[in-house]
Amino acid sequence: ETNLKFTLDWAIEAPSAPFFMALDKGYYAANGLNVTIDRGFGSGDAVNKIASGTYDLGFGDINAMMEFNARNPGQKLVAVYMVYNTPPHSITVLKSSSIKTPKDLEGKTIAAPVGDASRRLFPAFAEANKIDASKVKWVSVDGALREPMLARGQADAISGFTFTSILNLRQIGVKESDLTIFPYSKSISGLYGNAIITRADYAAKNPAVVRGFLAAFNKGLKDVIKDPAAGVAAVLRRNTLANRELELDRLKLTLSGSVLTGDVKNLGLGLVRPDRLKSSISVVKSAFDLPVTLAPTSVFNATYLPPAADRKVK
Amino acid sequence: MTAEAGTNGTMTVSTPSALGLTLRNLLPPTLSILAFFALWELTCRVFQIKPFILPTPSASFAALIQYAPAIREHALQTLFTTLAGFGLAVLAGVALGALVGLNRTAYRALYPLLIGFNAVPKAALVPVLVIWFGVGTLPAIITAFLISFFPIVVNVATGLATVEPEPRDVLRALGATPWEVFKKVSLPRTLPYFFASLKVAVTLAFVGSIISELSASNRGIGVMMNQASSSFQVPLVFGGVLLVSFMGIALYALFAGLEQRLTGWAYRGEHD
Amino acid sequence: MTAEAGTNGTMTVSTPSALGLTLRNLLPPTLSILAFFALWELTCRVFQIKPFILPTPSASFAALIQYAPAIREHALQTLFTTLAGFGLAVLAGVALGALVGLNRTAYRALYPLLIGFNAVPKAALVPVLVIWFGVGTLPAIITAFLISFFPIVVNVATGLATVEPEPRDVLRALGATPWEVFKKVSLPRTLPYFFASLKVAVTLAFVGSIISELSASNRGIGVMMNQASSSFQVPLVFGGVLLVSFMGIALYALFAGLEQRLTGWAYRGEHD
Amino acid sequence: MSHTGIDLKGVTLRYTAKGQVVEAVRDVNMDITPGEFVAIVGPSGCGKSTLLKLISGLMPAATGTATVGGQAPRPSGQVGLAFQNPSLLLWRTVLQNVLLPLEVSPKHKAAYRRDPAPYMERAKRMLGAVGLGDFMHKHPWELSGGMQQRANLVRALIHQPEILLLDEPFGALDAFTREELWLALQALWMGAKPTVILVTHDLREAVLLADTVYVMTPRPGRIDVQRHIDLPRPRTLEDTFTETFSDIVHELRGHIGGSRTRIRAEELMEVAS
Amino acid sequence: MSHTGIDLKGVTLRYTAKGQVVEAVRDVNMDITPGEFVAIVGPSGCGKSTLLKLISGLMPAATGTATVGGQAPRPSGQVGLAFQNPSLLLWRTVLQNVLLPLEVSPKHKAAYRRDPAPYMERAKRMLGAVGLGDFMHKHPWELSGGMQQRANLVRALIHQPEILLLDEPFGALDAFTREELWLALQALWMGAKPTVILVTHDLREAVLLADTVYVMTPRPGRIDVQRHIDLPRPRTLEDTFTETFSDIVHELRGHIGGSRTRIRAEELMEVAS
Ligand SMILES: Nc1ncnc2c1ncn2[C@@H]1O[C@H](COP(=O)(O)OP(=O)(O)OP(=O)(O)O)[C@@H](O)[C@H]1O
Ligand SMILES: Nc1ncnc2c1ncn2[C@@H]1O[C@H](COP(=O)(O)OP(=O)(O)OP(=O)(O)O)[C@@H](O)[C@H]1O
Ligand SMILES: Cc1ncc(C[n+]2csc(CCO)c2C)c(N)n1
Ligand SMILES: [Mg+2]
Ligand SMILES: [Mg+2]
Repeated sequence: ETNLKFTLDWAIEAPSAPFFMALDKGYYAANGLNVTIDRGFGSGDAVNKIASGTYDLGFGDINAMMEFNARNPGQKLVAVYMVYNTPPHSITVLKSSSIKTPKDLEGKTIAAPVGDASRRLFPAFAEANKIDASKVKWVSVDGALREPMLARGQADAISGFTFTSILNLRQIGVKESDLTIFPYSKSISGLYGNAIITRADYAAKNPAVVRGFLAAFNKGLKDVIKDPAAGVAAVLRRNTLANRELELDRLKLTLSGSVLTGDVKNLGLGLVRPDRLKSSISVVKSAFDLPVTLAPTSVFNATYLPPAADRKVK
Repeated sequence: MTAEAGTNGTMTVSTPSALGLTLRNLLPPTLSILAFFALWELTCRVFQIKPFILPTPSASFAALIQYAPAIREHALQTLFTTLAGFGLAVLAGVALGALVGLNRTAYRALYPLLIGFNAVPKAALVPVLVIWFGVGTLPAIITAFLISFFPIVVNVATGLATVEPEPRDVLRALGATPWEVFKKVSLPRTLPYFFASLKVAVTLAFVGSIISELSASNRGIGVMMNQASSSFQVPLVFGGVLLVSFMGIALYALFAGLEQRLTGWAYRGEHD
Repeated sequence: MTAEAGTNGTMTVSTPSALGLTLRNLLPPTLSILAFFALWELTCRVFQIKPFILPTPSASFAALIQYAPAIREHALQTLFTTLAGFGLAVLAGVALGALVGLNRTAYRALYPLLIGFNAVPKAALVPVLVIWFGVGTLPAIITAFLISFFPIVVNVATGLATVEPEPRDVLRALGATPWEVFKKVSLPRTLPYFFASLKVAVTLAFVGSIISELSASNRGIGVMMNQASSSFQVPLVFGGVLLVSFMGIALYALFAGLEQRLTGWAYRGEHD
Repeated sequence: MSHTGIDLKGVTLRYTAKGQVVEAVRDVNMDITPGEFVAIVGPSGCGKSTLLKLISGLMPAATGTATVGGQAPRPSGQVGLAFQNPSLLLWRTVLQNVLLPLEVSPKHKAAYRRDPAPYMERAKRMLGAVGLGDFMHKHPWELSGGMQQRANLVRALIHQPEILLLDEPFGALDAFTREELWLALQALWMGAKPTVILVTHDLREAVLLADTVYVMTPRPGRIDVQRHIDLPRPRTLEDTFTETFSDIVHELRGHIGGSRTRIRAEELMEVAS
Repeated sequence: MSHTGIDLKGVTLRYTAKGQVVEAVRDVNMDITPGEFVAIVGPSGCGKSTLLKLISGLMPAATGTATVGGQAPRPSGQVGLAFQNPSLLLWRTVLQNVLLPLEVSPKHKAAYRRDPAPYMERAKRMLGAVGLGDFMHKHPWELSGGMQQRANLVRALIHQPEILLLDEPFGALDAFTREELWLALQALWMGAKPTVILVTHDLREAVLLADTVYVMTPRPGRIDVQRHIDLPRPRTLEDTFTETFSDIVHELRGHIGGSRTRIRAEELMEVAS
């Protein structure tokens, strides 16, 4: 039995249900793996911990991973399973505000953690929507402060994952119908979201481990798609403080908005489209002002995926 | 003279009732703590502060009680890492404090380094600790240790360096070893300041455990507060805050008794 | 006797060269700091530690120099909030310490509250402060203040409560007011411990500023470290760490001089 | 010049510590007229220092009444107090210690703050007069025991107090210095006429200087004898060798000898050797 | 019993503080044979206490050589030292203070740790003998000045040291207690024959007790006179009233009087009144 340490991108909430589903159902164990799963503190942090060897595999924003690779030549991380086929990055504002289109963000204040993936990718969003990014003012706050600041009018907008913003705002009493959301996926073509990430050399040395993990995860994900309530139950076993209905809504939103997209229905779960990946790479390069252009093969390696038949969804 | 005392009664013993003494010790803190909570509760109610901004203490206690079983485990974990880190801090703090306090060159060489080290937010070091020691109990213990040893060093060093030479000379003249001089003069003379530093250090040890748990653990009050905060259960976050406070106060009460017994002599000039 | 001294020379003044004195004061810390960096650099190189795990000090300095203009602004912001918070902490700490140190009932009533308050990680309070005071300078100052005043309270209180009654009686017998007794006996007697607490407090004030900046601010070393960390520029993160350390050491050096002048008498028993 | 008499009626003084009460002084009566020079003698531990604490306002009477200048004793700048143990402040130089009464005594502090120079001058001359001219800028721990005692004495005198309370002020000094200071103190007293209470173990000192000598019994101290000394002033060292003088000393000696705690010399010797 | 002589040859002692050097003792020669009882007298500040620091190993000689029992002086359990200032430890009761030498002196600590009871008994009896039986469990600050001095004396004797260094051990005691302690000390010395150095300002005390009296000059202290006292032992209080005795005292007085710092009484008086 092989020990495998896995880090999530963020807190133990509904979007991480497939990982726990696979654990509870014994799918990892069936593939000879003894998996431990820890919460994460943002994609950037997860990427760092995987690169440093603290974790073998993890879940995180593929764009953050690309940035890491570009800035640390020789430290190759690679995505092996695309989970959020449609990126959940977004800007959220209150309907009651004067912001009706992305262009209206000029002169306004957006609150977000410094490392928030959506904030870091904002230059790409700005370019796609002809926003003068220099006219947007950012307020750096940590995760727990973001939604309260919007609700209290201390910020005009927030950046973040759609399913995080909507549901966090609901918890502090702001209805979804009072929100306007600008998803990045609407205006930026080719962008991807969170993937399962590992070190290239780890995968090369342990192909069977990575393959086994992905197969188990794939089964877990399909179970969750079939029975989201069971997925939420698996999460709630670890996070006793989470709210069942809210997490169920969060999970459904994640699945419908980011996982079960058109591409997935055509290609199956986990896989990326080479042309989208290529444009993704160039979007990231200009957004982060990266020094090098990454080769698509160094960003995503499809060889560890389960067979296409297993990845098929309706 | 022995006979004298018995016969003409120049010495009498008056023991104040144990109950009276305990009341006098316990009444002021009880009142002040109750007053504090009353004020907090009132502020929240009068200004109708929303719970996600500042919950009432009653709501916080209610949240604590509601999740009591889950919380017990977290609390024990935090208590354990805190005590472990604090224990190490006391050992290392006394040793380093003795070195710095008894040797002026060591003082000059080490103080700037220690100051520099302590100006660094320990939260910035947690990621490094996690890379080296993995997620879990160890980084929390180390963080608690790192954050709490410096106040002990400073006070032990200051205490030792300011011991008057006269009582030390008494011991030295008697052929006492340096260790005996340390034990019988420097140490008792330094105790009031050592205990003062413990009060600071124990609170910092809690802070250390919790900041480490906030970013690198699966158990502990920090984890619970994190979970509660990311699901916007702010009353529970403050419940965690209260829980940590009470554990801090309990530990303080524990060594306040010891302090009174060992350092009472130093407080002879105190007003009542 | 005055004549005597002049004629038979029982008193001679030997001023050690100012240069020699400065060297003796500055050599040990310089050497120890250099040794520390050398060890760090060596460890990184020998074990080939990857820069995103632990960068070398040379890479960290290089990063600092590279971004110097941008960093200056951040550093000044942090220095300002730290000093402001620290200044408030000194005022409040001395006042509260005097209250608690001079009055036993105040001690009993307030100590548990203070202990409880200080066991709470200030990071947990920053969100509340931000919501009340907005993002920016004010929460950082308040956090620096909140985190650093307690060590001052504890040491001032301990110092005052352990002042011997004899010198105080000398003043009282002369008709001195309580304030004069405080100023002329209690205060000087307490100074060594006051300075000890300043060393702890100033480092904590930096920590306070930075944790507040980390969680909500647009300027300051905390923000810079956050930005650097999320763009994977780990050497710059450590550059920030070094910068904070140096600011801490510089502040320490500033009041170390004052300390030596005001509390020298207390260190007469110190070995060299 | 002084109008400050001291009147004690049935005064009892007690210490309480750790729930134990020690009665130091019991039922003491003293009527000291303004400008009187009083000496108190008595065995070690009989409560002499404690009595001075009462008069200087540092300690309340447990029973009885005490008045100083017609009022209840309270700390005031009118008293010059030389503690038995020279309680010099460690953080001040000898000169700064000696200036202390001028900084705080209500009578002087305003003037001192306005123009410290003449006071400074006085302090320096007085320190010079007792042989501490070279040590003004030293700290107390750099002084020998006797030098500390001299500084302590100067501190008690510097502000020209109306009442002088001196607790064994010459105990650590050699015989010559002591005798010279006796005469200096007598001269000072004859000039300014403060009310003086001198606690001493030296009966020659007591008889040479005092108008009245009080002899106390062992703890709890009571007044055993009150002896007026009506030798003419100024008294000289030669006077101490006269028969009248010796007789008084012997008489007082007899009173103390009768009531005092006895050292069990044989026992001490036997155990210690 | 004691084989510990003390030999000082051309000893100079200096204090350095804040870059200033004070010469306390200059070119002192003393040859004290084992079991000799020596008294040192001299004006205040002449370096008597400093000499004791040298001999007890607390302070090095700046020049010259000092030997104690043939070796360079070093702190050892063989010395019983009563400091001029009763340096009792504040955090210990009187009894615990007195037991201190037994806890640390190399000769006793093993035995004491094995079985403290008999030592405890000795300490209690000695405290009782000097009238502190009721105060054993009090802390030092609850004692009067003279009581502290007695405790200090007991602490110097408790471990039966071969060398006794006593710095004005009776200064704060009344005449009777003092005289009884003189006799007790003489008896003790005649029994156990320690080498004793007694620093005192009381010439009667010096002559009554010592085999040799050394008179020192003012700072920097030198040995002015070395006077052997060959009165027969045991000496009694009555002896002090004999003519021979008085003559010796007067002779010594003359030596001190000649060399000492003079108090400028007129000046003190004039300034202080
Ligand atoms: N601070 C104190 N606390 C408790 N008891 C005390 C205190 N000071 C003095 N005493 C007790 O009071 C009694 C009288 O003490 P006091 O100092 O007045 O004696 P004294 O006559 O001055 O003796 P001496 O000649 O030895 O100085 C003693 O029994 C002493 O133990
Ligand atoms: N710790 C010290 N630092 C500096 N100088 C000192 C120190 N102790 C003593 N001296 C100086 O050394 C000289 C001798 O002091 P010492 O205490 O030996 O005198 P002494 O003969 O014992 O006087 P006394 O009879 O007054 O006790 C004095 O001039 C004193 O100022
Ligand atoms: C589900 C989810 N929600 C929010 C964030 C963003 N986020 C909140 S705090 C933080 C930075 C911590 O260093 C980041 C990136 C995420 N990554 N995943
Ligand atoms: Mg007394
Ligand atoms: Mg002396």
